[in-house]
Amino acid sequence: MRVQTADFEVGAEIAALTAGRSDIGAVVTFTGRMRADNAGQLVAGMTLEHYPGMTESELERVEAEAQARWPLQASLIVHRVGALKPGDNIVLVVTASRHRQAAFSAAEFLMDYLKTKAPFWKKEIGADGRAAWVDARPSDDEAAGRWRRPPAREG
Amino acid sequence: MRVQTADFEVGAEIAALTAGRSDIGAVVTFTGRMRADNAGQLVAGMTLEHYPGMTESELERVEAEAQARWPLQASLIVHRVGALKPGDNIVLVVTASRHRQAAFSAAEFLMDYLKTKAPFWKKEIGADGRAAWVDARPSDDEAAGRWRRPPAREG
Amino acid sequence: MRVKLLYFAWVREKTGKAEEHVDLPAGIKTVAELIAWLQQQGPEYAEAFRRSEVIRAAIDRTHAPPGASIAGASEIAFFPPVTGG
Amino acid sequence: MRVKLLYFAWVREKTGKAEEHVDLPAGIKTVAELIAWLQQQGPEYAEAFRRSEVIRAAIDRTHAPPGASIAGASEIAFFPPVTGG
Repeated sequence: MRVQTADFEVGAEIAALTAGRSDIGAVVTFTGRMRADNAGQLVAGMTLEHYPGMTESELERVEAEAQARWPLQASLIVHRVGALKPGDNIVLVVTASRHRQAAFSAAEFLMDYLKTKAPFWKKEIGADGRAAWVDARPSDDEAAGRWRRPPAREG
Repeated sequence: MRVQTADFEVGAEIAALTAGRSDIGAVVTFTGRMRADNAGQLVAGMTLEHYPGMTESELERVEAEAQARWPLQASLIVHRVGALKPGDNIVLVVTASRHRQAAFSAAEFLMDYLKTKAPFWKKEIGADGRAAWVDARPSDDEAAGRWRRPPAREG
Repeated sequence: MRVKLLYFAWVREKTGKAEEHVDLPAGIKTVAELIAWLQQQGPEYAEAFRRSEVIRAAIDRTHAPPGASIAGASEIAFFPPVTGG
Repeated sequence: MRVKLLYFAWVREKTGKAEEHVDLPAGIKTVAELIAWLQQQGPEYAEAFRRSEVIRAAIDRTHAPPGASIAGASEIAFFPPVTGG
Protein backbone atom coordinates (compact mmCIF):
# COMPACT_ATOMS: atom_id res chain seq x y z
CA MET A 1 0.00 0.00 0.00
CA ARG A 2 1.42 3.35 -1.01
CA VAL A 3 0.07 6.91 -1.17
CA GLN A 4 2.18 9.08 -3.43
CA THR A 5 2.21 12.13 -5.69
CA ALA A 6 4.39 10.32 -8.25
CA ASP A 7 2.98 8.26 -11.11
CA PHE A 8 3.19 4.47 -11.06
CA GLU A 9 4.08 1.88 -13.72
CA VAL A 10 1.73 -1.08 -13.87
CA GLY A 11 4.30 -3.38 -15.51
CA ALA A 12 6.95 -2.60 -12.89
CA GLU A 13 4.50 -3.20 -10.03
CA ILE A 14 3.43 -6.58 -11.47
CA ALA A 15 7.08 -7.54 -11.96
CA ALA A 16 7.90 -6.65 -8.35
CA LEU A 17 4.97 -8.69 -6.98
CA THR A 18 5.55 -11.77 -9.13
CA ALA A 19 9.37 -11.92 -9.43
CA GLY A 20 10.61 -15.45 -8.88
CA ARG A 21 7.12 -16.72 -8.07
CA SER A 22 5.82 -19.83 -9.84
CA ASP A 23 2.81 -20.27 -7.54
CA ILE A 24 0.85 -17.37 -9.09
CA GLY A 25 -1.52 -18.36 -11.90
CA ALA A 26 -3.51 -15.15 -12.20
CA VAL A 27 -2.71 -11.45 -11.87
CA VAL A 28 -5.45 -8.82 -12.15
CA THR A 29 -4.73 -5.10 -12.26
CA PHE A 30 -7.12 -2.20 -12.10
CA THR A 31 -5.92 1.24 -13.11
CA GLY A 32 -8.15 4.22 -12.46
CA ARG A 33 -7.39 7.18 -14.73
CA MET A 34 -8.59 10.74 -14.83
CA ARG A 35 -11.06 11.43 -17.64
CA ALA A 36 -11.44 14.82 -19.37
CA ASP A 37 -15.14 14.76 -18.60
CA ASN A 38 -17.26 13.87 -15.58
CA ALA A 39 -21.03 13.97 -15.19
CA GLY A 40 -21.33 15.69 -18.58
CA GLN A 41 -18.88 18.49 -17.75
CA LEU A 42 -15.41 19.05 -19.22
CA VAL A 43 -12.68 18.81 -16.62
CA ALA A 44 -9.29 20.50 -16.97
CA GLY A 45 -7.62 19.15 -13.84
CA MET A 46 -8.07 17.74 -10.38
CA THR A 47 -6.59 17.94 -6.91
CA LEU A 48 -6.72 14.87 -4.69
CA GLU A 49 -6.70 15.57 -0.97
CA HIS A 50 -6.41 12.87 1.67
CA TYR A 51 -6.14 12.29 5.42
CA PRO A 52 -2.54 11.23 6.04
CA GLY A 53 -2.40 8.47 8.59
CA MET A 54 -6.01 7.42 8.26
CA THR A 55 -5.65 6.78 4.51
CA GLU A 56 -2.84 4.31 5.08
CA SER A 57 -4.66 2.53 7.91
CA GLU A 58 -7.89 2.24 5.85
CA LEU A 59 -6.02 0.91 2.81
CA GLU A 60 -4.20 -1.62 4.98
CA ARG A 61 -7.52 -2.62 6.48
CA VAL A 62 -9.22 -3.26 3.13
CA GLU A 63 -6.17 -5.14 1.87
CA ALA A 64 -6.20 -7.36 4.99
CA GLU A 65 -9.93 -7.93 4.50
CA ALA A 66 -9.35 -9.03 0.89
CA GLN A 67 -6.54 -11.36 2.01
CA ALA A 68 -8.92 -12.88 4.57
CA ARG A 69 -11.70 -13.41 2.01
CA TRP A 70 -9.71 -14.80 -0.91
CA PRO A 71 -6.56 -16.91 -1.20
CA LEU A 72 -4.25 -14.18 -2.50
CA GLN A 73 -0.55 -14.69 -3.12
CA ALA A 74 0.00 -10.94 -3.26
CA SER A 75 -1.88 -7.66 -3.45
CA LEU A 76 -1.06 -3.98 -3.80
CA ILE A 77 -2.84 -0.64 -3.67
CA VAL A 78 -1.17 2.54 -4.94
CA HIS A 79 -3.13 5.80 -4.76
CA ARG A 80 -1.92 9.15 -6.00
CA VAL A 81 -2.62 12.49 -4.33
CA GLY A 82 -2.02 16.09 -5.36
CA ALA A 83 -2.55 17.72 -8.75
CA LEU A 84 -3.61 15.53 -11.67
CA LYS A 85 -4.66 16.19 -15.25
CA PRO A 86 -6.82 14.24 -17.73
CA GLY A 87 -5.16 11.00 -18.82
CA ASP A 88 -3.16 10.73 -15.57
CA ASN A 89 -3.25 7.58 -13.48
CA ILE A 90 -5.09 7.93 -10.16
CA VAL A 91 -5.16 4.52 -8.51
CA LEU A 92 -3.71 1.06 -9.03
CA VAL A 93 -4.93 -2.21 -7.52
CA VAL A 94 -3.08 -5.47 -8.18
CA THR A 95 -4.16 -8.91 -6.98
CA ALA A 96 -2.38 -12.22 -7.53
CA SER A 97 -3.76 -15.68 -6.86
CA ARG A 98 -3.51 -19.28 -8.03
CA HIS A 99 -6.80 -19.01 -9.95
CA ARG A 100 -8.45 -16.21 -11.82
CA GLN A 101 -11.74 -15.92 -9.95
CA ALA A 102 -10.11 -15.03 -6.62
CA ALA A 103 -7.89 -12.44 -8.32
CA PHE A 104 -10.84 -10.83 -10.16
CA SER A 105 -13.14 -10.81 -7.13
CA ALA A 106 -10.48 -9.42 -4.78
CA ALA A 107 -9.58 -6.63 -7.21
CA GLU A 108 -13.24 -5.60 -7.55
CA PHE A 109 -13.68 -5.77 -3.78
CA LEU A 110 -10.60 -3.61 -3.16
CA MET A 111 -11.81 -0.95 -5.59
CA ASP A 112 -15.37 -0.95 -4.23
CA TYR A 113 -14.19 -0.68 -0.63
CA LEU A 114 -11.48 1.83 -1.35
CA LYS A 115 -14.04 4.07 -3.06
CA THR A 116 -16.32 4.18 -0.01
CA LYS A 117 -13.83 3.86 2.88
CA ALA A 118 -10.49 5.47 2.05
CA PRO A 119 -10.39 9.19 2.96
CA PHE A 120 -9.65 10.79 -0.39
CA TRP A 121 -11.49 13.78 -1.83
CA LYS A 122 -11.41 14.99 -5.42
CA LYS A 123 -11.70 18.64 -6.35
CA GLU A 124 -12.17 19.15 -10.06
CA ILE A 125 -11.25 22.24 -12.02
CA GLY A 126 -13.69 22.72 -14.90
CA ALA A 127 -12.81 23.90 -18.39
CA ASP A 128 -14.15 27.30 -17.27
CA GLY A 129 -11.62 27.43 -14.40
CA ARG A 130 -14.20 26.88 -11.67
CA ALA A 131 -13.26 24.38 -8.99
CA ALA A 132 -15.82 22.08 -7.35
CA TRP A 133 -15.64 19.15 -4.97
CA VAL A 134 -16.78 15.90 -6.57
CA ASP A 135 -19.93 14.42 -5.07
CA ALA A 136 -19.90 10.84 -3.84
CA ARG A 137 -21.81 8.46 -6.14
CA PRO A 138 -24.64 6.38 -4.66
CA SER A 139 -23.65 3.63 -7.11
CA ASP A 140 -20.31 3.32 -5.28
CA ASP A 141 -22.13 2.65 -2.01
CA GLU A 142 -24.24 0.03 -3.78
CA ALA A 143 -21.15 -1.58 -5.28
CA ALA A 144 -19.52 -1.80 -1.85
CA GLY A 145 -22.76 -3.07 -0.34
CA ARG A 146 -22.83 -6.21 -2.46
CA TRP A 147 -19.77 -7.55 -0.58
CA ARG A 148 -21.79 -7.66 2.66
CA ARG A 149 -23.64 -10.62 1.17
CA PRO A 150 -21.70 -13.87 0.83
CA PRO A 151 -20.09 -14.03 -2.63
CA ALA A 152 -22.31 -15.82 -5.15
CA ARG A 153 -19.41 -17.67 -6.67
CA GLU A 154 -15.77 -18.20 -5.78
CA GLY A 155 -13.02 -20.51 -6.91
CA MET B 1 -5.80 -9.86 -30.75
CA ARG B 2 -2.45 -11.58 -31.16
CA VAL B 3 -1.22 -15.17 -30.97
CA GLN B 4 2.52 -15.31 -30.46
CA THR B 5 5.40 -17.35 -29.06
CA ALA B 6 7.07 -14.22 -27.64
CA ASP B 7 6.39 -12.89 -24.15
CA PHE B 8 4.33 -9.72 -23.64
CA GLU B 9 4.74 -6.70 -21.38
CA VAL B 10 1.59 -5.63 -19.60
CA GLY B 11 2.76 -2.04 -19.07
CA ALA B 12 3.64 -1.58 -22.74
CA GLU B 13 0.29 -3.00 -23.86
CA ILE B 14 -1.64 -0.66 -21.54
CA ALA B 15 0.44 2.29 -22.77
CA ALA B 16 -0.31 1.42 -26.41
CA LEU B 17 -4.06 1.15 -25.75
CA THR B 18 -4.38 4.33 -23.69
CA ALA B 19 -1.83 6.67 -25.30
CA GLY B 20 -3.30 10.12 -25.77
CA ARG B 21 -6.72 9.00 -24.52
CA SER B 22 -8.46 11.04 -21.83
CA ASP B 23 -11.82 9.27 -22.22
CA ILE B 24 -10.68 6.10 -20.43
CA GLY B 25 -11.40 6.01 -16.71
CA ALA B 26 -10.71 2.35 -16.00
CA VAL B 27 -8.23 -0.22 -17.32
CA VAL B 28 -8.39 -3.84 -16.18
CA THR B 29 -5.72 -6.39 -17.09
CA PHE B 30 -5.71 -10.12 -16.52
CA THR B 31 -2.44 -12.01 -16.86
CA GLY B 32 -2.53 -15.81 -16.81
CA ARG B 33 0.78 -17.34 -15.76
CA MET B 34 2.09 -20.88 -15.69
CA ARG B 35 2.27 -22.35 -12.20
CA ALA B 36 4.82 -24.99 -11.13
CA ASP B 37 1.99 -27.20 -9.95
CA ASN B 38 -1.40 -28.22 -11.30
CA ALA B 39 -4.00 -30.55 -9.79
CA GLY B 40 -1.54 -31.47 -7.05
CA GLN B 41 1.27 -32.47 -9.46
CA LEU B 42 4.57 -30.68 -10.02
CA VAL B 43 4.94 -29.37 -13.55
CA ALA B 44 8.29 -28.72 -15.23
CA GLY B 45 7.05 -27.24 -18.48
CA MET B 46 4.24 -26.96 -20.96
CA THR B 47 3.60 -26.86 -24.68
CA LEU B 48 0.67 -24.86 -25.98
CA GLU B 49 -0.78 -26.06 -29.30
CA HIS B 50 -3.45 -24.18 -31.21
CA TYR B 51 -5.46 -24.20 -34.42
CA PRO B 52 -4.03 -21.38 -36.55
CA GLY B 53 -6.78 -19.50 -38.32
CA MET B 54 -9.58 -20.69 -36.07
CA THR B 55 -7.84 -19.33 -32.95
CA GLU B 56 -7.72 -15.85 -34.40
CA SER B 57 -11.33 -15.93 -35.58
CA GLU B 58 -12.58 -17.19 -32.20
CA LEU B 59 -10.60 -14.55 -30.29
CA GLU B 60 -11.94 -11.85 -32.62
CA ARG B 61 -15.44 -13.21 -32.08
CA VAL B 62 -15.24 -13.08 -28.26
CA GLU B 63 -13.70 -9.61 -28.40
CA ALA B 64 -16.54 -8.40 -30.65
CA GLU B 65 -19.05 -10.00 -28.28
CA ALA B 66 -17.50 -8.14 -25.31
CA GLN B 67 -17.56 -4.86 -27.26
CA ALA B 68 -21.26 -5.45 -27.99
CA ARG B 69 -22.12 -6.18 -24.34
CA TRP B 70 -20.16 -3.42 -22.60
CA PRO B 71 -19.18 0.14 -23.56
CA LEU B 72 -15.45 -0.50 -24.06
CA GLN B 73 -13.02 2.13 -25.28
CA ALA B 74 -10.45 -0.54 -26.08
CA SER B 75 -9.70 -4.22 -25.56
CA LEU B 76 -6.88 -6.63 -26.29
CA ILE B 77 -6.21 -10.36 -26.09
CA VAL B 78 -2.66 -11.74 -26.39
CA HIS B 79 -2.18 -15.51 -26.12
CA ARG B 80 1.17 -17.29 -26.23
CA VAL B 81 1.78 -20.66 -27.90
CA GLY B 82 4.77 -23.03 -27.94
CA ALA B 83 7.03 -24.06 -25.06
CA LEU B 84 6.51 -22.40 -21.68
CA LYS B 85 7.98 -22.91 -18.22
CA PRO B 86 6.68 -22.16 -14.72
CA GLY B 87 6.47 -18.42 -14.06
CA ASP B 88 6.00 -17.62 -17.75
CA ASN B 89 3.11 -15.51 -18.95
CA ILE B 90 0.45 -17.42 -20.93
CA VAL B 91 -2.36 -15.00 -21.71
CA LEU B 92 -3.15 -11.30 -21.39
CA VAL B 93 -6.54 -9.64 -21.50
CA VAL B 94 -6.89 -5.85 -21.31
CA THR B 95 -10.15 -3.92 -21.20
CA ALA B 96 -10.61 -0.16 -21.04
CA SER B 97 -13.82 1.71 -20.33
CA ARG B 98 -15.14 4.93 -18.85
CA HIS B 99 -16.17 3.18 -15.63
CA ARG B 100 -14.72 0.28 -13.70
CA GLN B 101 -17.66 -2.14 -13.71
CA ALA B 102 -17.71 -2.49 -17.50
CA ALA B 103 -13.94 -3.00 -17.60
CA PHE B 104 -14.04 -5.66 -14.85
CA SER B 105 -17.04 -7.52 -16.29
CA ALA B 106 -15.68 -7.51 -19.85
CA ALA B 107 -12.27 -8.82 -18.70
CA GLU B 108 -13.90 -11.68 -16.79
CA PHE B 109 -16.15 -12.44 -19.75
CA LEU B 110 -13.21 -12.51 -22.17
CA MET B 111 -11.28 -14.91 -19.96
CA ASP B 112 -14.27 -17.20 -19.36
CA TYR B 113 -15.15 -17.35 -23.04
CA LEU B 114 -11.58 -17.68 -24.23
CA LYS B 115 -11.11 -20.66 -21.89
CA THR B 116 -14.06 -22.58 -23.37
CA LYS B 117 -14.05 -21.39 -26.99
CA ALA B 118 -10.54 -20.63 -28.23
CA PRO B 119 -8.81 -23.71 -29.71
CA PHE B 120 -5.73 -24.00 -27.49
CA TRP B 121 -4.51 -27.21 -25.87
CA LYS B 122 -1.98 -27.51 -23.07
CA LYS B 123 0.38 -30.44 -22.76
CA GLU B 124 2.20 -30.47 -19.44
CA ILE B 125 5.56 -32.10 -18.78
CA GLY B 126 5.66 -33.37 -15.20
CA ALA B 127 8.65 -33.21 -12.87
CA ASP B 128 9.17 -36.89 -13.75
CA GLY B 129 9.47 -36.06 -17.45
CA ARG B 130 6.11 -37.55 -18.42
CA ALA B 131 3.94 -35.47 -20.73
CA ALA B 132 0.15 -35.39 -20.47
CA TRP B 133 -2.59 -33.36 -22.07
CA VAL B 134 -4.41 -31.14 -19.58
CA ASP B 135 -8.07 -32.03 -19.06
CA ALA B 136 -10.71 -29.35 -19.48
CA ARG B 137 -12.16 -28.13 -16.17
CA PRO B 138 -15.94 -28.33 -15.67
CA SER B 139 -15.65 -25.13 -13.60
CA ASP B 140 -14.55 -23.29 -16.76
CA ASP B 141 -17.75 -24.34 -18.53
CA GLU B 142 -19.75 -23.16 -15.52
CA ALA B 143 -17.90 -19.83 -15.51
CA ALA B 144 -18.67 -19.33 -19.21
CA GLY B 145 -22.27 -20.41 -18.66
CA ARG B 146 -23.06 -17.57 -16.28
CA TRP B 147 -22.76 -15.07 -19.16
CA ARG B 148 -25.74 -16.69 -20.91
CA ARG B 149 -27.91 -15.10 -18.23
CA PRO B 150 -28.33 -11.32 -18.39
CA PRO B 151 -25.64 -9.64 -16.21
CA ALA B 152 -26.87 -9.09 -12.65
CA ARG B 153 -25.32 -5.67 -12.48
CA GLU B 154 -23.67 -3.28 -14.89
CA GLY B 155 -22.62 0.34 -14.83
CA MET C 1 -11.63 17.42 27.43
CA ARG C 2 -8.97 18.66 25.02
CA VAL C 3 -9.07 17.20 21.53
CA LYS C 4 -7.54 17.79 18.11
CA LEU C 5 -10.09 18.44 15.37
CA LEU C 6 -9.28 17.95 11.69
CA TYR C 7 -11.29 19.20 8.72
CA PHE C 8 -11.00 18.01 5.13
CA ALA C 9 -12.23 19.04 1.68
CA TRP C 10 -15.14 21.49 1.76
CA VAL C 11 -15.45 21.19 5.54
CA ARG C 12 -11.87 22.51 5.73
CA GLU C 13 -12.61 25.28 3.24
CA LYS C 14 -15.74 26.39 5.08
CA THR C 15 -14.26 26.38 8.59
CA GLY C 16 -11.20 28.10 7.15
CA LYS C 17 -8.79 25.80 8.94
CA ALA C 18 -7.32 22.33 8.49
CA GLU C 19 -6.98 21.57 12.19
CA GLU C 20 -7.31 23.04 15.64
CA HIS C 21 -7.13 22.03 19.28
CA VAL C 22 -10.29 22.67 21.29
CA ASP C 23 -11.41 22.30 24.88
CA LEU C 24 -14.81 20.64 24.79
CA PRO C 25 -17.35 21.43 27.49
CA ALA C 26 -18.44 18.53 29.65
CA GLY C 27 -21.61 16.83 28.43
CA ILE C 28 -20.52 16.32 24.82
CA LYS C 29 -20.44 12.56 24.55
CA THR C 30 -21.04 11.65 20.89
CA VAL C 31 -20.02 12.70 17.39
CA ALA C 32 -23.53 14.10 16.80
CA GLU C 33 -23.34 16.20 19.98
CA LEU C 34 -19.91 17.48 18.94
CA ILE C 35 -21.31 18.53 15.54
CA ALA C 36 -24.23 20.32 17.24
CA TRP C 37 -21.76 22.19 19.48
CA LEU C 38 -19.51 23.09 16.52
CA GLN C 39 -22.51 24.55 14.66
CA GLN C 40 -22.69 27.18 17.42
CA GLN C 41 -19.04 28.24 17.27
CA GLY C 42 -19.50 30.98 14.70
CA PRO C 43 -20.93 31.56 11.22
CA GLU C 44 -18.16 29.67 9.43
CA TYR C 45 -18.84 26.59 11.59
CA ALA C 46 -22.58 26.99 11.19
CA GLU C 47 -22.08 26.96 7.42
CA ALA C 48 -19.55 24.11 7.42
CA PHE C 49 -21.76 21.86 9.54
CA ARG C 50 -25.13 23.03 8.20
CA ARG C 51 -25.71 19.85 6.17
CA SER C 52 -24.75 17.66 9.10
CA GLU C 53 -26.40 14.63 7.49
CA VAL C 54 -23.68 14.52 4.82
CA ILE C 55 -20.75 15.08 7.19
CA ARG C 56 -18.68 11.99 7.97
CA ALA C 57 -16.48 11.62 11.04
CA ALA C 58 -13.48 9.59 12.12
CA ILE C 59 -12.31 9.10 15.69
CA ASP C 60 -8.58 8.46 15.95
CA ARG C 61 -8.47 7.64 12.23
CA THR C 62 -11.36 5.17 12.25
CA HIS C 63 -14.75 5.85 10.66
CA ALA C 64 -17.32 6.69 13.35
CA PRO C 65 -21.12 6.99 13.06
CA PRO C 66 -23.00 9.97 14.58
CA GLY C 67 -23.83 8.01 17.74
CA ALA C 68 -20.23 6.96 18.41
CA SER C 69 -18.79 7.94 21.79
CA ILE C 70 -15.92 10.42 21.70
CA ALA C 71 -14.70 9.47 25.18
CA GLY C 72 -10.91 9.19 25.20
CA ALA C 73 -10.54 10.41 21.64
CA SER C 74 -7.41 12.39 20.85
CA GLU C 75 -8.13 13.18 17.16
CA ILE C 76 -11.54 13.68 15.58
CA ALA C 77 -11.89 14.42 11.86
CA PHE C 78 -14.85 15.75 9.86
CA PHE C 79 -15.17 15.44 6.11
CA PRO C 80 -17.61 14.92 3.21
CA PRO C 81 -18.31 11.44 1.85
CA VAL C 82 -15.07 10.15 0.34
CA THR C 83 -14.50 10.30 -3.43
CA GLY C 84 -11.20 8.52 -4.05
CA GLY C 85 -10.36 5.71 -6.42
CA MET D 1 -17.03 -35.21 -51.34
CA ARG D 2 -13.38 -34.30 -50.83
CA VAL D 3 -12.57 -32.58 -47.56
CA LYS D 4 -9.53 -31.58 -45.52
CA LEU D 5 -9.46 -33.10 -42.03
CA LEU D 6 -7.39 -31.59 -39.21
CA TYR D 7 -6.52 -33.25 -35.89
CA PHE D 8 -5.22 -31.50 -32.78
CA ALA D 9 -3.73 -32.42 -29.39
CA TRP D 10 -4.26 -36.09 -28.46
CA VAL D 11 -6.52 -36.68 -31.47
CA ARG D 12 -3.53 -35.73 -33.63
CA GLU D 13 -1.17 -37.92 -31.61
CA LYS D 14 -3.50 -40.94 -31.83
CA THR D 15 -4.28 -40.67 -35.55
CA GLY D 16 -0.57 -40.05 -36.12
CA LYS D 17 -1.22 -37.14 -38.44
CA ALA D 18 -2.02 -33.42 -38.21
CA GLU D 19 -4.06 -33.27 -41.39
CA GLU D 20 -5.14 -35.24 -44.42
CA HIS D 21 -7.41 -34.94 -47.44
CA VAL D 22 -10.09 -37.62 -47.69
CA ASP D 23 -12.83 -38.58 -50.13
CA LEU D 24 -15.94 -39.18 -48.07
CA PRO D 25 -18.51 -41.73 -49.26
CA ALA D 26 -21.94 -40.42 -50.05
CA GLY D 27 -24.38 -40.66 -47.16
CA ILE D 28 -22.16 -39.01 -44.53
CA LYS D 29 -24.14 -35.91 -43.71
CA THR D 30 -23.23 -34.89 -40.15
CA VAL D 31 -20.23 -34.54 -37.84
CA ALA D 32 -21.40 -37.58 -35.85
CA GLU D 33 -21.66 -39.69 -39.00
CA LEU D 34 -18.18 -38.59 -40.04
CA ILE D 35 -16.80 -39.63 -36.64
CA ALA D 36 -18.52 -43.03 -36.95
CA TRP D 37 -16.94 -43.49 -40.39
CA LEU D 38 -13.50 -42.42 -39.15
CA GLN D 39 -13.71 -44.99 -36.33
CA GLN D 40 -13.69 -47.67 -39.04
CA GLN D 41 -10.61 -46.40 -40.91
CA GLY D 42 -8.05 -48.42 -38.96
CA PRO D 43 -6.94 -49.12 -35.40
CA GLU D 44 -5.34 -45.68 -34.90
CA TYR D 45 -8.62 -43.99 -35.89
CA ALA D 46 -10.64 -46.42 -33.77
CA GLU D 47 -8.46 -45.43 -30.79
CA ALA D 48 -8.44 -41.69 -31.55
CA PHE D 49 -12.24 -41.53 -31.89
CA ARG D 50 -13.10 -44.20 -29.28
CA ARG D 51 -14.29 -41.62 -26.72
CA SER D 52 -16.38 -39.81 -29.30
CA GLU D 53 -18.39 -38.04 -26.58
CA VAL D 54 -15.35 -35.92 -25.63
CA ILE D 55 -14.29 -35.12 -29.21
CA ARG D 56 -15.11 -31.62 -30.36
CA ALA D 57 -15.38 -30.56 -33.98
CA ALA D 58 -15.13 -27.40 -36.05
CA ILE D 59 -16.42 -26.96 -39.58
CA ASP D 60 -14.49 -24.35 -41.55
CA ARG D 61 -13.04 -22.98 -38.28
CA THR D 62 -16.35 -22.66 -36.45
CA HIS D 63 -17.38 -24.88 -33.53
CA ALA D 64 -19.91 -27.49 -34.71
CA PRO D 65 -22.08 -29.86 -32.63
CA PRO D 66 -22.35 -33.59 -33.52
CA GLY D 67 -25.57 -33.05 -35.45
CA ALA D 68 -24.17 -30.25 -37.63
CA SER D 69 -24.34 -30.79 -41.38
CA ILE D 70 -21.00 -31.11 -43.16
CA ALA D 71 -22.48 -30.27 -46.54
CA GLY D 72 -20.18 -27.88 -48.39
CA ALA D 73 -17.45 -28.02 -45.75
CA SER D 74 -13.89 -27.66 -46.97
CA GLU D 75 -12.08 -28.08 -43.63
CA ILE D 76 -13.24 -30.16 -40.68
CA ALA D 77 -11.21 -30.30 -37.46
CA PHE D 78 -11.37 -32.72 -34.51
CA PHE D 79 -9.89 -32.02 -31.09
CA PRO D 80 -10.37 -32.51 -27.34
CA PRO D 81 -12.14 -29.86 -25.22
CA VAL D 82 -10.01 -26.71 -25.33
CA THR D 83 -7.69 -25.85 -22.42
CA GLY D 84 -6.21 -22.44 -23.22
CA GLY D 85 -6.13 -19.32 -21.14
